[in-house]
Amino acid sequence: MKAFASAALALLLAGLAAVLAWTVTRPVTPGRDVPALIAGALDVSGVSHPVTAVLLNFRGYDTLLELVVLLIALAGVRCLAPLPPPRGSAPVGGVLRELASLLLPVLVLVAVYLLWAGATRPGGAFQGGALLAAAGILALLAGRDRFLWRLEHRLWPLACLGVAVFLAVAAGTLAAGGVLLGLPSAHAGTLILVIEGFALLSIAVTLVALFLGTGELEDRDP
Amino acid sequence: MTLLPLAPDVLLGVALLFTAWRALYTQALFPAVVFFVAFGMLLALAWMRLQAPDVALAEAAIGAGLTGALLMAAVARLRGRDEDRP
Amino acid sequence: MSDSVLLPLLVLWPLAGGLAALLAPRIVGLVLVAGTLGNLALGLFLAVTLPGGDPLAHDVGGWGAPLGIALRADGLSAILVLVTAFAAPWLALHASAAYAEPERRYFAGLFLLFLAALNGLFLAGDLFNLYVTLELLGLSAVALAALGGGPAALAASLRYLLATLTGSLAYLLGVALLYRAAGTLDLAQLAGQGTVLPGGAVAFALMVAGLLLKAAVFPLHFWLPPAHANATPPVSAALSGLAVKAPLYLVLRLWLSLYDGAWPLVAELLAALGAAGVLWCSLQAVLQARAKLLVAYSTVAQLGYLLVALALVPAAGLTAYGAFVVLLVSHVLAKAGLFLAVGNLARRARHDRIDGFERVVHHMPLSAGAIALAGVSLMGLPPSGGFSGKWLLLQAGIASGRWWLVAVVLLGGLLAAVYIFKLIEHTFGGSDRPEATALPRRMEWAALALAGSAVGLGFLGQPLLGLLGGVP
Amino acid sequence: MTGQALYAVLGCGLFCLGFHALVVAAHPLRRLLAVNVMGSSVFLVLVAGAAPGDPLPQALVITGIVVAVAATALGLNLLLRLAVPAAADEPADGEGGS
Repeated sequence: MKAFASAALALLLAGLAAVLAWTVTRPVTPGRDVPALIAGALDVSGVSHPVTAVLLNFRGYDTLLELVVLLIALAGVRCLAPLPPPRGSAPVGGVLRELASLLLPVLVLVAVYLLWAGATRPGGAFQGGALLAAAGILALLAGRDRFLWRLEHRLWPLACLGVAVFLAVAAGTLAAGGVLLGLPSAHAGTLILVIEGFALLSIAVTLVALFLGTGELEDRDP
Repeated sequence: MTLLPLAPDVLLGVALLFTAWRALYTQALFPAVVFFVAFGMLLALAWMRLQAPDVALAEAAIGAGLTGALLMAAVARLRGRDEDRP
Repeated sequence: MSDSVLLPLLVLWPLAGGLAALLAPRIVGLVLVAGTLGNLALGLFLAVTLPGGDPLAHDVGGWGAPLGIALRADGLSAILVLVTAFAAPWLALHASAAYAEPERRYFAGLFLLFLAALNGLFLAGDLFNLYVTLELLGLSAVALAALGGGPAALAASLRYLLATLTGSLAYLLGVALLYRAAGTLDLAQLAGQGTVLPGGAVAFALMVAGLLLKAAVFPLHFWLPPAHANATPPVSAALSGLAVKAPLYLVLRLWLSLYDGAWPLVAELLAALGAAGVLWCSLQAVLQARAKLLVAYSTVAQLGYLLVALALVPAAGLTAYGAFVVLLVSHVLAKAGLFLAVGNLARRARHDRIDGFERVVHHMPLSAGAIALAGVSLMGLPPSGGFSGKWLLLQAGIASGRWWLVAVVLLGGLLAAVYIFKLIEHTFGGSDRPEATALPRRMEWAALALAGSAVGLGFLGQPLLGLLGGVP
Repeated sequence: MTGQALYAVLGCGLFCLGFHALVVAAHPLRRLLAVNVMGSSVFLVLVAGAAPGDPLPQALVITGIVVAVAATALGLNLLLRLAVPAAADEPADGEGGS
């Protein structure tokens, strides 16, 4: 019976895969040239890199909600496992400590570079934020307690900052022009950089805290 | 559509399928997570092939990197416990 | 400033509230009051603004489709926003007494973000934006379900998380196929296109399957009873009352606007699933020994009626559409009230075994009354909203020649009567038990207000249908 | 078949593979891996299915990747709290929560 069920499941999924594969290889005529439309609107979007223009301007509303998803995950994790007061983290070998000290500034620099690059070429707040988070995790592993303590005591202000600034811009545009996130093209570039800068910080802090939510449990290991 | 030379893509596709299969069906959890991270890194390569460098960066940093770190930390904590019981 | 500003405000306001609750735990009570009452004011404003004119639309960013995202509101969205906004303050009132710190802070933050997700979903006019709001809704619901619970709640939340993520991904795969074929994600630009586009049918199957899983429609309901029954009462009420309605709303929206209610087979299939769900899960509810599980199974059964009503819309038009809406609104109110009331009983008794609720009516008359009132609506007795909804549903069934529906509605009502009387028999009857802890009265009033509104809705059917307007 | 179509087809296969693992796997961590593979496969279909170099689906996928990591973090925390009773130090509450 069990063998029959698993064979039936495998057959069913193979059939599904075939139908899907057939669907994604069918010729289509969308009738709308989205890349061209994006290229056409790029001049007034405030940035010259199309993906950043979509993420922060054309579909900035999605990005605002996505930052909120991160906050929800953080709240969900924190209401399960509150961080204990910082103690001496697990000591890591001297080599890693040295390596971390070397890598830390490099990672921070690359993160900031990615943020700045996002306006004109591949990069942006999310990738930069992830790198900054990696730097933060490295600092933790290398036993930088002061860093952990600072993070813990300012966690919610830091984690919410990105959404708060984004919300403020959203409310501002709504009040000024009656259009949610209708960024005036003259200031769009600056506004996007401001939004991204704060988002980068909050993303990094949130990701580190999400990591700690699981990693912190290790400290309680007998 | 641009015609890409197919050979590297076929190779990458096979590697992606293999790593995904190992990540999902290896008995022990730790190697499964390692295969998953490898899957993410290969996927970043696939994004490059698809002319999506932004996604490649995000995949490498978040999809493979951070998710991998989260998974590793979790597996380290789970170690020594019954593999098949939550 | 145009009326369409209301639409973004309905998302921004609860969003800001959620942020404030997380940032300033000291004023969490104030934030909950301001957040939910402000949301109610905006919802009421939307309802009174809408009927005179056309549906409202707001072009986010001013780009227009397919570059930008549109927010839209018609009668259906307005009603859903309004009933959510009406239920929320009562849930917040109950929660203000139900939780201590630090749970209260996290409840307030997550609950307000949950409201923002619901409003965002009901107002979204873009397929991918709908995906983001679905994820916001799903993750906030999972986090809420785990809040302050024991291992059973955590295990149920984890299952809930996996189910909701899988559902979202199936939906997103469907969206990917539609974008590939049409080059747009905008619902208005895609209107009526689903049946024409290559791959449209496959996309439909994926999106609907994913959403039915998220809505816990029979037989994809496996994750719902443990998640809803093990959560804390205000959360159970929010999840059972509000969260599962959103994906069903989306099924209706996509099917009617993108696919013109196409393919008779789809209607037959949805109606059959709905009918089977009503019968099977009502029976399961009857068999439960734990009150919260009983109420959770009742939710899956009641979702079955919604699915039947939804399935009949192409055939029976406005009658079925009205039945869907009246049944949905009355279930939101009745189920939220019932979960709060049963939660009160369980909190006082320190367990939720039904046979342990003897003579509760003497100590908690308001909660017992709430159970009775919610029961009236769930059984479909006049003059409740549940009765109006089932009456419309029967008319729709007969108009479209589905006489079997009469049997399903009668049998479902009968089974509902059995499980409701099972609850009532123990709360109103039996021998007296020693006094236990007293409960803050506002927890009881919140339950009674919601359950009472479900009955009162029976008198408001006409204005509700007036606000609904025509079938989209 | 073009290279892009190859990745779209690969996405379809990975989706079904991930779904299979999700159904048959016993350990919740494996199920989280399965959901992540399914997510990546949907992203592949989004980008590889659309016009070459279309920035719009690329932006959508970046959004999706962030959502996925948030969900994974939440899932792992739930899982650890269940698997590591010593860490789940609050006692099971009697309030219907057992």
